[in-house]
Amino acid sequence: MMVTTDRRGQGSGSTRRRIPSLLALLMVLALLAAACVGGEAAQSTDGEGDQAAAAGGDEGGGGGDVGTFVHALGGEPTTGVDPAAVSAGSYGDRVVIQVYEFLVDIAPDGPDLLPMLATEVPTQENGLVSEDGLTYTFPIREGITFHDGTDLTADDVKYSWDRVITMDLPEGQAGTLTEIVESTRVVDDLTFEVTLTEPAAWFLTSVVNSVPAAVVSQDAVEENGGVAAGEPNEFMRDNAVGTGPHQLVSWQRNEQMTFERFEDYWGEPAALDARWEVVVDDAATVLGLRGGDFDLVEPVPQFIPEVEGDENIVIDESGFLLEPLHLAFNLRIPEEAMPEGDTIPPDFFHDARVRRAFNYAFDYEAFIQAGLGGQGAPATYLPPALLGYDPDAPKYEQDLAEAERLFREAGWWDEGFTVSVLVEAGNPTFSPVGLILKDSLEALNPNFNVNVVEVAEAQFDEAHAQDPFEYPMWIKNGDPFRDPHQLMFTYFHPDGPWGQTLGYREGYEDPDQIAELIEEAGRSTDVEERERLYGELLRLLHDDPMWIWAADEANVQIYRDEVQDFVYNPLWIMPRWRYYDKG
Amino acid sequence: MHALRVRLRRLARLSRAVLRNPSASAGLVVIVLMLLMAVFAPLLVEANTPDPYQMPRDWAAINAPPGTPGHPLGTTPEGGDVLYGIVWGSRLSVRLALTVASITLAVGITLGSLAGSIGGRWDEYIMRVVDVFMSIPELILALAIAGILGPSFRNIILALAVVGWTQYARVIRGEILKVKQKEYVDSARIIGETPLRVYLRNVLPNSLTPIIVIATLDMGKIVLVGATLSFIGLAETGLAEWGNVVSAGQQGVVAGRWWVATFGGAMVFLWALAFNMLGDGLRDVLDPRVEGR
Amino acid sequence: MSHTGPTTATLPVTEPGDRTAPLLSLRDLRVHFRTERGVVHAVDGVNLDIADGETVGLVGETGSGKTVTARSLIRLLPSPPAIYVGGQALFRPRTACGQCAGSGCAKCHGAGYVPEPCQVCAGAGCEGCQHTGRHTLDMLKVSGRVLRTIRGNNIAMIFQDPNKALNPNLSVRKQLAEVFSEHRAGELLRDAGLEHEAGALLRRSASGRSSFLERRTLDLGPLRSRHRRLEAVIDEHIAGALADTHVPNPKKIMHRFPHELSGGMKQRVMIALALACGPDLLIADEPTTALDVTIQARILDLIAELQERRRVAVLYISHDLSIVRQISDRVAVLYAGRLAEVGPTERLFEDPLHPYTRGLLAAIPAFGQRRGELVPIEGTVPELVDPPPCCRFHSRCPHAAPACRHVEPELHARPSIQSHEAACFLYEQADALGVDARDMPSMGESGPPAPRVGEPSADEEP
Amino acid sequence: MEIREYVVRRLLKLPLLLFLVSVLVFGLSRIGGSPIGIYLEHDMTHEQVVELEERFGLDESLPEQYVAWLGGLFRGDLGFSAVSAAPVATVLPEKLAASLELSVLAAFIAFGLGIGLGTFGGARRDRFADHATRVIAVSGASLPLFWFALLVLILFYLVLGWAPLGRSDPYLYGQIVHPTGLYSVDALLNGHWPAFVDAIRHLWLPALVLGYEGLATITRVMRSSLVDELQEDYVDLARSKGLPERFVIKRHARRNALMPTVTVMGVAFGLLLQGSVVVELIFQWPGLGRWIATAVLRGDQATIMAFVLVAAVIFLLANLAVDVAYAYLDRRVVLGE
Repeated sequence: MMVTTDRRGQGSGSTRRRIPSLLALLMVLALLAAACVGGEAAQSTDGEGDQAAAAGGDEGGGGGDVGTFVHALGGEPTTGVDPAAVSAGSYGDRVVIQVYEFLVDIAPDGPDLLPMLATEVPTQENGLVSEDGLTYTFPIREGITFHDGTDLTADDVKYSWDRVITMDLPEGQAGTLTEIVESTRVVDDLTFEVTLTEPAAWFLTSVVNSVPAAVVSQDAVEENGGVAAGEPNEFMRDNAVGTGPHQLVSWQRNEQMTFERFEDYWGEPAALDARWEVVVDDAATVLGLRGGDFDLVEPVPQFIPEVEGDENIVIDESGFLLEPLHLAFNLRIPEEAMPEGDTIPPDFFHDARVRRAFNYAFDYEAFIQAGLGGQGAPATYLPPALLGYDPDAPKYEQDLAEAERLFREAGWWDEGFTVSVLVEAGNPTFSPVGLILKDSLEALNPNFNVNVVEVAEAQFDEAHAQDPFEYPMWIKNGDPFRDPHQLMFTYFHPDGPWGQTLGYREGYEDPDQIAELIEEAGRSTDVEERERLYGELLRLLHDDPMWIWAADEANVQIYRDEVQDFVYNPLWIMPRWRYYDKG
Repeated sequence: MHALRVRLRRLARLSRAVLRNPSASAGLVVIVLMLLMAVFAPLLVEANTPDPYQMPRDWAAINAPPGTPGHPLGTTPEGGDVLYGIVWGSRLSVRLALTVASITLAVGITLGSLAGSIGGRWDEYIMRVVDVFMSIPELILALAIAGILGPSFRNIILALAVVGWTQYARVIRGEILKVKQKEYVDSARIIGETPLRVYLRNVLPNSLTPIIVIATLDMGKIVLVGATLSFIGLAETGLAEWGNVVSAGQQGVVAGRWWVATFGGAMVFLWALAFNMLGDGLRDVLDPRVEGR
Repeated sequence: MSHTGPTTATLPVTEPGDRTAPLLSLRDLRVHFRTERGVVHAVDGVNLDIADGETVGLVGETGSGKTVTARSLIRLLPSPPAIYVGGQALFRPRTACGQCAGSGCAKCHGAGYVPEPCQVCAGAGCEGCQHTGRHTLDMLKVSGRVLRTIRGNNIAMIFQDPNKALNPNLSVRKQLAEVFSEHRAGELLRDAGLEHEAGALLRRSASGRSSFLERRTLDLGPLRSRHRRLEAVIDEHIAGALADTHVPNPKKIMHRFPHELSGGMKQRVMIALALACGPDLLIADEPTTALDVTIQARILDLIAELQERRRVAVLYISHDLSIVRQISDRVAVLYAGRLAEVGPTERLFEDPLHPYTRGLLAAIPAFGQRRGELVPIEGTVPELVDPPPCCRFHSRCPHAAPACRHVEPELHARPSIQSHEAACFLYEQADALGVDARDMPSMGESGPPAPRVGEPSADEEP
Repeated sequence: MEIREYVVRRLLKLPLLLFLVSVLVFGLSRIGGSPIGIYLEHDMTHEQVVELEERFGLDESLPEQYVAWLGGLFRGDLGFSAVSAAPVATVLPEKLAASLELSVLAAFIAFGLGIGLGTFGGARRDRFADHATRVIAVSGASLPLFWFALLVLILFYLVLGWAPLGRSDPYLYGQIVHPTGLYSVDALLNGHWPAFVDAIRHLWLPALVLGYEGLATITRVMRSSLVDELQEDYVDLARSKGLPERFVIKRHARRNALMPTVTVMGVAFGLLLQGSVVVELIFQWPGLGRWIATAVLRGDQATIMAFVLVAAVIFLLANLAVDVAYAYLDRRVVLGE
């Protein structure tokens, strides 16, 4: 019926003809208004969701019970749980890492790698990485079974990778593989080999351990729709057949997903079953945590004061987010599109002294207090969790005298300037950055004016996507890269994506040196070597800054004290239940 | 000339009546105080530079409670001085109310008059538009407009202006249709005055009574709705505007920091209350028939 | 000034146990209104008697206090602002005749009603009943409960404008049913043969007390049939009442809503409503003014007829002398809250005493009278805010004398006819009032002969 | 009979109005930034952007875009809500249910209590009770809802701790199945007592706050019109019948005084609709209002459009209901224009 009305709706342009169908729509909406369809409408999307609802309904909740680890999150995998289909940063990622596994794993502490489905982490020392750093060989662990009971072989691995590459879904992250993988090969039942297009030190961390590289059961997929280019797989969207310590048993849309311990897990099996509670409401989250219904909740900074002092709740602020919280300088401001009122020349930020002066003027302490509620630390040019992070690397802190000196040197002190910075409105973290910069500079010298241009996220993203970018500065946080190379290349390489858009070449005192270092660090497979190179870069980027890296934002984890041996590595996409137990 | 004198005398009589009405005069007093505060804001609290409509931020004293030296009414999470926001907020409220009211009045009266006096097809069209606007609750429409235009005080003013004119159009039209019936207009016609003169001399003046009342009540409502919008977060951060002050204090309330929200909102309440009382008083004086509503 | 004097003066002397005492006697009734301009003396010392079955016309200009007088009888005035300052409104209800049980016989002169004996002295006469032997109630003092049993039952009222007075949103049936339920619940149950088997629900419903839910349960539950019977009986009563007022096929009309009826029909409905419980006194407050002339006549006839048949006393309020003349036995002329003149209709019209009455009569066009001869009364009704003691008419009176400006004249019987009284110094003795004879007004050639001085009047104070 | 005609005529007027509303809404979405703004990323290639624009039909002419959008509506496709990262059509029902639960109770408070208070005050004109009700009435018109809500929150949540935030205790919420989406109702259907108690505990305060504005309006009108009605002759007639005062008021005065009140119920309903935005925001109620607030802040046009449409539909239907109710109440009403 809908379809027919719809045809009529589109077919004829005439108003009169459209009205009846419009009425139909109204009736539909009116019915919604009666709200008697609440439940179904939300669940009708998936076949067994309904049974799940029935099942999950009665034994659902069970908050108090010791056998289950209850994790409250603000949403659910809207794009499904298929490693080939989930989009970056979506909740799908978070399910994948619990139920699927990868060839290599990231250790709970620090960035070093552990073998997972592979028995060894390939390095040049153990000869699993070819001299030219292009070929990686993975010896597959024996006797691993999928949730559907079939055994894991190299074929499954190849199948999984190829599957993602063939399907190449726009919403998915196939790019992660395609951009670097030349070819995949099954050497024998228990040996899998990958050839790269170019040497990449970050391959293991950022590709092999990335969501699209998760290993799925070939048989399961073949039995349920197989692989078709550009076609999402219905079955895989709603079900997960991996080798992980937990398996997805029921999914009640908008309410909860329940996971059971996988008995035949090859390694040490998980201590607890797990339940994913969808709680959109911050207050409800806090209440649930207090009431002991949740063991772990997503960090909601503005509620930290609410749970502070509650003896049953542990607030872990040790970790830091991977997203770099930055105020970026634009070195390629299109002259014609200079924001009204701005008096700066387009090449304003070409002068490193100006950028440094800005960095010295900014009040970092104020930001950490006002913007992050104290949950943060002064930043270097790498997030603490990443390889190459050096706590002793130079950090900026407010130094007005130095700022003044630099501004005088650069010749702006007497003349003064007006410059605007684009920021997302109403964002409790971003807008303070702008305001603090404004206040710091304007307090420093009355001739300095900073316009904080606040726009809604949509408008921000729109402006942000323009090339060239039409504002001298903006405030945002970057993507959570798990290997320093991607971060360095994307954000600071003079010819990287940002380098090009923002014209870093005109800004760096020695762009080639920086380019050289970043590429070398990206190529090298020797960890020490890379750390050294990145240390070098940290110094260079500090002295020749392209950002004000406002602060490293603490990654706060809030959990009940029943939770034992809680560990969390920000390089994982989210806490992994396999590690936790409850008393 | 004589007509004018009559008008003036009538005006004088009315104003006396208004002053005699307790609620009206009470409202008037508050309004006058508010206006004084707006006018003399710089004397009360020193203007912030460069932008006087931004609360001066004291990053060293964020979320300071009332009574903190230098911040008698405390500060916002950005360290913005609440007292400043309240005093200078009165200016923005006056600006908001006046701008929106004048725009809506102009548009409303024009369209309403057109619809009423020309009638026929145009009447039909205009009233349809009015219906459409009236079929969406005011705040929601304003919210949507402001939201789509993006967060800024200017857009709030714009949104309210777009939303608010319909009631005037309606009233004017109704009044005109009513007045049209009255025979003295006909007689005027018979004397051979042009419709325009008739309109200007007879129709418009007679339609003004309800308009005045509504406009007064509106002055209060505009600020109320405007404040609500900026409370929801559609004004620039740190803007010295009452609703925005409350908005800044909202998160704090849950964490026990009651003051920011409380002081900001009290001003909005006072403002709206004052105009409502004045409006009701006016209504009772101008046409006692319509009580309530 | 003294209130007691005139009171006894106007009281027809009644020996103990006299059952012919008037149905209603107003004793120096004073009703004032508190306004921001001051206290308005709307009714200021009215004395008036109404006997059983008698029709008294109460005439006067607008604002003379007619309506206030009438409404104060059943305390319908909103208070505040109204204040019942003083005086009494003594009402002596009747009961159904023991002989004929209401059907009318010789004993009760066919009225079907006899005076209800005093509950204290059983007719012997006591203080309580002011030695009338009749059950006596002061309507200004009785409790709300008693008041309600009187209202609509013993004293009913017809309002000026049926369009306003009937509730536009209730069917005629509902509005009539209320009266019966309120006063005749028992009767209804009896007629429905339910007086014994009726449970609380039915009783409440019979007396119009049942709530929405109760009604539903009655409609559905096991009591359904009985309830139907009850309803049927109520319909009967209503139909009867309507039929009495000549409403064509009442069974249909009763389900109509007021706006579906013509003005005349509405007024008939209202009359039916008023007479539903066979009241002893019917207050008709200008019942015809809102109707157009053709219908007026019919309504008047109707009232007259019913009055004849039911032997109900009527207090007929109007500013229209001609109507009053044709309908009432006695006429009382009210001016500015005080009675100017009281007397038998014909006498009063033939030979009006009070200058005001004369003015009134001169002001109405009579047949065969040419326009030129119509004499309007000069001036207007005086302000009633805190009036000084004086004849309220003096400002407009052709005969006004100094005394009129300082002393209030009391009602005084015309020597010749006891029952014809006027409040005017023209007919009083100077010394009786203690004013200088020269201050007394004197008749010009026009007007009646001056009273013979020195002749003792029967109603002089002892 | 006539009333049915009237309803039908009104219903026929509805579609045209809604068509115009849809045009308005669509127009709105095109005055602001690009509808795809929220999906753009800084590192998107030009091709990707173009591809997005095509997917959203931005390359077509406005009328075509409108038709396409309208067609989508009939298919039940209200667009993709960026703020909840899901199709609007899937999110809408639950949000709607949450808001409905809240506003229905609020409506009961506003209308029921309002009529009660108005009658109470009007019947005791110029006595203390009357002045009290008038205070409520006047304050309601001027009280900034967002402020009032916060004050109430401070009192009941911070000081007294009587009222929890949010809509439910998630554990209890998880205990029951949700056929209707109305938590309290579902709790009853499940026969799950604790859940029901929990639902009410969360419900009462926001509902009260949300209802207050409407309550004030209704009270005010009810009072004044009852005062007017009590001046009417038919009230005196009723009294002259010997009816007890409470019946005079219940059966005669109040019923007629209801009519003007009913006419403002439409307005009051509008107040509920728009009030829900603020109240849900402050009491963290996961309903439409909170949804739209976030959507507006992030410039999520699909959500905004959907919400405005839904609001309009509800509001129009409510007003229709009100008019019909009026027609039923007032016997004299000459139905039609």
